[in-house]
Amino acid sequence: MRAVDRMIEVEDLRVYYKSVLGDYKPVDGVSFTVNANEVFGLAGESGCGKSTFVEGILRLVKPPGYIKSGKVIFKDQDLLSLKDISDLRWKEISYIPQGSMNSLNPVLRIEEQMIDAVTSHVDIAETEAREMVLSNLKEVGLPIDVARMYPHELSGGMKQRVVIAAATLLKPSLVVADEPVTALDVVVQRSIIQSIAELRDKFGMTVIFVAHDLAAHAELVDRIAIMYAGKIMEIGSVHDVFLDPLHPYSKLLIAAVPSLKKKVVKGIPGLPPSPLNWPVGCRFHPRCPQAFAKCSEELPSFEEVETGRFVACYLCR
Amino acid sequence: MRPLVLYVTKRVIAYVLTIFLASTVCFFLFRLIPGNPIGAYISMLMAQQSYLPGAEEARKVILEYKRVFGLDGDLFTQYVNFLKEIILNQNLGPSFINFPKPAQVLIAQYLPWTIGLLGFSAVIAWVLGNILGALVGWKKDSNWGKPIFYLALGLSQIPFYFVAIVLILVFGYMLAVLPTRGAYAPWLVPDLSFEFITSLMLYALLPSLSFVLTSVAGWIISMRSMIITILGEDYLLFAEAKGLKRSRIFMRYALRNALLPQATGFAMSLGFIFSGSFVIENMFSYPGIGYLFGVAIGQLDYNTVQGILLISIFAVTTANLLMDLLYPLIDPRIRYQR
Amino acid sequence: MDFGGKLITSTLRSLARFARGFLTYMRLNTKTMVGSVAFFSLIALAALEPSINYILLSGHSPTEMGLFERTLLPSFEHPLGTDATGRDLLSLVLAGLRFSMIIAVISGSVATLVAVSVAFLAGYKGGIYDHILRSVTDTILVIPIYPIAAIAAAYVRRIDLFTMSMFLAVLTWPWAARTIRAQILTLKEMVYVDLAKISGLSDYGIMFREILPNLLPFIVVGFGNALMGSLFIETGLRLIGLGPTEIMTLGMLVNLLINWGFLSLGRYSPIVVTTFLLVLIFVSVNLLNIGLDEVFNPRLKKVTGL
Amino acid sequence: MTNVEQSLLELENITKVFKIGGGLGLMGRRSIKALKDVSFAISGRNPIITTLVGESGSGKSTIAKLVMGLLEPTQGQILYKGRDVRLWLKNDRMTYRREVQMIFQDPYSVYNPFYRVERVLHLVVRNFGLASSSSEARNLVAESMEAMGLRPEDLLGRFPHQLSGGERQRLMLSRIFLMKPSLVVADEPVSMIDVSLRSIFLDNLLDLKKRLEMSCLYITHDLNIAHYVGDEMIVLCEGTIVETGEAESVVGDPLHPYTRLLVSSIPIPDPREKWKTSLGVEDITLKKFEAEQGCVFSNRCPHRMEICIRETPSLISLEADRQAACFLYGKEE
Repeated sequence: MRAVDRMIEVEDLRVYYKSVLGDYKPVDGVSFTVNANEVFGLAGESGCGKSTFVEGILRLVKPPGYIKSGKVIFKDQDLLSLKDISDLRWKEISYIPQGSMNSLNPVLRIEEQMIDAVTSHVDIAETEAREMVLSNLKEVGLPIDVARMYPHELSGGMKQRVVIAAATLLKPSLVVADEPVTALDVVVQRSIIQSIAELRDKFGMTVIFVAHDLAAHAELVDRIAIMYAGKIMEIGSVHDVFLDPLHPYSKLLIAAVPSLKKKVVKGIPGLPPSPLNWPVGCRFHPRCPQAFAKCSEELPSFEEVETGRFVACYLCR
Repeated sequence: MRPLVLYVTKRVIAYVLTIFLASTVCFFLFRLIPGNPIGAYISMLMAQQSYLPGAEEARKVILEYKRVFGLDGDLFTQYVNFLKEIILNQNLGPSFINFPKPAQVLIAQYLPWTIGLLGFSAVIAWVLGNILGALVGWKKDSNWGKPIFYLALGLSQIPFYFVAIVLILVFGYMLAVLPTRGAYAPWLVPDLSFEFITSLMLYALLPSLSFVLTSVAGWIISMRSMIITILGEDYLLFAEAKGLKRSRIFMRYALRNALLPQATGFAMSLGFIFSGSFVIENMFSYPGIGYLFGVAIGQLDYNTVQGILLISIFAVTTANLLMDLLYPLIDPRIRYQR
Repeated sequence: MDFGGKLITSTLRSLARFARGFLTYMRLNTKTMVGSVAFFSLIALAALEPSINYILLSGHSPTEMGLFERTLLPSFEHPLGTDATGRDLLSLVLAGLRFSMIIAVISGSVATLVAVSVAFLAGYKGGIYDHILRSVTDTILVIPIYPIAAIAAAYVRRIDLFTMSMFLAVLTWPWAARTIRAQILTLKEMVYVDLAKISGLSDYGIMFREILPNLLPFIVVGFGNALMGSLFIETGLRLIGLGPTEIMTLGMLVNLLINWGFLSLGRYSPIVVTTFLLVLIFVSVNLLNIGLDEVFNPRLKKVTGL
Repeated sequence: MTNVEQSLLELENITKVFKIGGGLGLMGRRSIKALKDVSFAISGRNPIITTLVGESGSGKSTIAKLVMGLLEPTQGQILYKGRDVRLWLKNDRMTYRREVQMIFQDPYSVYNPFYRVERVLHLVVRNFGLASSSSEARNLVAESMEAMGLRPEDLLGRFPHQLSGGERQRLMLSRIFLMKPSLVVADEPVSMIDVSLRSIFLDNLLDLKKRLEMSCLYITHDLNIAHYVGDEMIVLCEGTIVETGEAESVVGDPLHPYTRLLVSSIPIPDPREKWKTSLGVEDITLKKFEAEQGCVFSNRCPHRMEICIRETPSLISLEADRQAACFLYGKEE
């Protein structure tokens, strides 16, 4: 394995939400590394903390949320301790938000919003910035006259592509995409997945792709992390995790995804736990068919059982 | 530009319809009030001239007055002449107060005072209120934000004339530093001299302040909640993620979206000016149409009263129409409906 | 299914449930807490006024003239002194508060009743009802309410408490109707209304069982707006001397005090107390409304994080 | 009209036009054709699940509302057991409501926040007189919950916001279990539930179909679920039916180009079978199909022919009761 340079390293990140009933802990100690020029998938069901995690590393957490602890090393700087990272934003790290349907300012033309991003980071003339915007729109497969349009004139799929175009304007090295395909039709979804793949192949960017649809991960990502109840259960290459999942939750989750090939699909009994008080020990033990005494007493540590494969479960020591 | 043309025609139709409906309501309102204002006026006339013309002359005089005041014929013909008079030659009929001067001329003399006093303070209140409201909303948890909000919260719903009472009490009597009656020093002759202008300002200070204070508070509250709702919108989060400067996000993303409803709100508040002028001008005996209205009611001069009503309706609906027509310029969603 | 019985029990049950909800919500939000405590204490004061005055004036009515020395300065027996016609000003203020509150509450509730029925008709039934309501409200909103009230007050000399309230209710119901209609339009589109329809509930059942309970907080807000609206007009007219003289409301009292020259005499306390009471009514109702809106209005809920 | 072959539900040339915008109704009323001349039937012989598949905006939810009588068709009529729904609702409203039920998409807004969750069941018991006494009603409610794998002691007395999405949807199934309808319209019931809990809901639905001899019109945009649950499948594109047939064969060997595009775009949860080809810009066109005439898919279809733009293809039946609306299959007779 050649020495792959690391793009971003997350160490024991915790993002909590204050509330009258006590602290909600959606992200409760997450660590992993994303290598350069790869699409890193973060999978998990709703309520597992994926979106809060993204807001954490991008420092977009709004009160009553706060970053409890942890480090995010990006180009050997800790993003969380930097005083202000707005100059890094968009030049180095860009973000495709979850609600991209209404991430565009309804009263500004598309080009005005994109030029905004350019001129506030790079001091070039507006005309030159417009050139950049127009060429970028072409690269993402959008016609030029979209630039003069207002957001309400575009369909959902087109708005998503405009957001992707905006995110890649300044050719950042890392793009964080939070559920970019959730609310889209299957055909548009496929084109969005393909244009994200192009970011890696054509522009050599690194992408963190967050989605709950495992099939979308299978089509796109190189390495995948399965997240549950605020912690990472398993990390590995997409082939290893899909074909030979180690963690019981990964096994059940992959089995639960319907597909044209499988006639029988089995769900996971029980209910996802509440972030107000996570279960003691391994957080999946109440729903895990292979759980035994130790699972409910002590939280399994996150170990590298094989090169590049991490898992937090006593069964796979 | 077809959708825009549709939007304009729809608004103009609504405009004409509303004016027509409102003036009809006014017209019938006067006719249905118990007690006959003409009769009262004539008996007042007779009392003043203290002579008792025979029944014949009195009847002729009444008939003549009825014709002059457009009260002859049945209700419907009166209504038709009423409309004809207004639309064709903008004549609102003679006023009682200083007969035979037509009501519209009389009103025209007093109107500039109201426009000057309340029109001007409404604009100040809108601008000041929105700026303050936006800042309070934007810096939600700052230490100066909260007190301003709670002060505005209290003030916003209090009727302006309470504030007027307090102002009169404090500045007019306790400190006795500001005049509380009239529009300018009585010994001054209205001309463009510096002295007259300052006296004008001084006299207008208390009335406009009582109006400005309450409406500024109202605008602060509405703008603040607009800004706070927008703070939760996704495009704000996206703008922040783009690393734009805080000031730019505030100006082009938050303020721009928040101003739209506030603009329509301003047109609606214009209607309030004519209501407000009635009380304020009578409390400060400031010679605007509100004051004229008070006098006209006292003297049962019902042409002037009706005239003032019609003019204020006309002014309010026109303001609303202008605001509706201006709206597409600031909100592209109307202009570019696909 | 006797419709009447069902209707009453279901409204009572929703009212009881709403009262319980209201009490819990009252504590949650400081604005509703302060607002409702202040408002209910004013109501209590107004209700107790007859007995208080009975004791103070040993049986005489507060508006009876010549009971005491004329224009006495504030003293222990007459905390606010007496007026030019020998009436104790404190009892006058209390009586004024009672009349103002009675007019405001009556016209407020009548306006709200009219507003709710019209809003249900226009909001839920929609179609031409909605157009009619909208054109009526647009017209009323354009006509400056004040002058209309002034004209009526000027030309109609003798008017009793009840007709005065009815008159004010006619002017202020659109203010309440607007908020309630907007809320009905949103509630009507809720999925649970469709669920009720396919569960066999009739239109009336849906209106009273599904929509009304969620509408109650907004009816209170509508009532608050109508109450403030009528008090706003009534006091405004009285301040400039219009309106029936025999009903002594706070507005009229302030006008009398100013005409009697209390200001130039430097006797500020009665005017200050009366104005304070009037302001208190408005501030308490306003706080109650804004608090309720924050608690129940889904749009604001996201922001206030409740 | 006792026709043995009578269909349970039949839509005849249904067209639905929505008017949007325009305040006073005088001017500016733009209209959108949600459904264009849609006809299909669900046979009454034995209970089957017919799936209605289409992208968002294809009009599938409109069909659900039309069948339930929540909307009126602009043209055409809907027959339930041979009788127009409007007549059912006018004369025997309660019987129609009893026999035709619906499961809504959004579990978070289908419960009235003012009431406890079990009211949804008690409402039905009361309105349709399913129980003679309140104690019997309570048993019925508890029994229906258990039938759907829910524990009454966890749910009774709770308010909607205290339940998860999955629990709320399964409570809707208990409601169906109570009423024992002959037709259920399910409008994307699992689209807002987590993958792991979906199959539990779907298995319950299949179990209900057997136990209650109940047919179902299942509406979804997710072909995987349609294939997993459905016996018959109808593919809808921009308000028009483009293909129908057995679920297995429609997905296995799609005839209409639109169905082919849909099937080929489904992401497969297996990294070894990634998409080979990439989509052209044509496939994700910008404009909606607005023309009166012509095939609805013509602006995106790779095999577009001149005729496709001029004429509207009608639904022609091909082999083994499969139908497709496309000129590729030549002009029959």
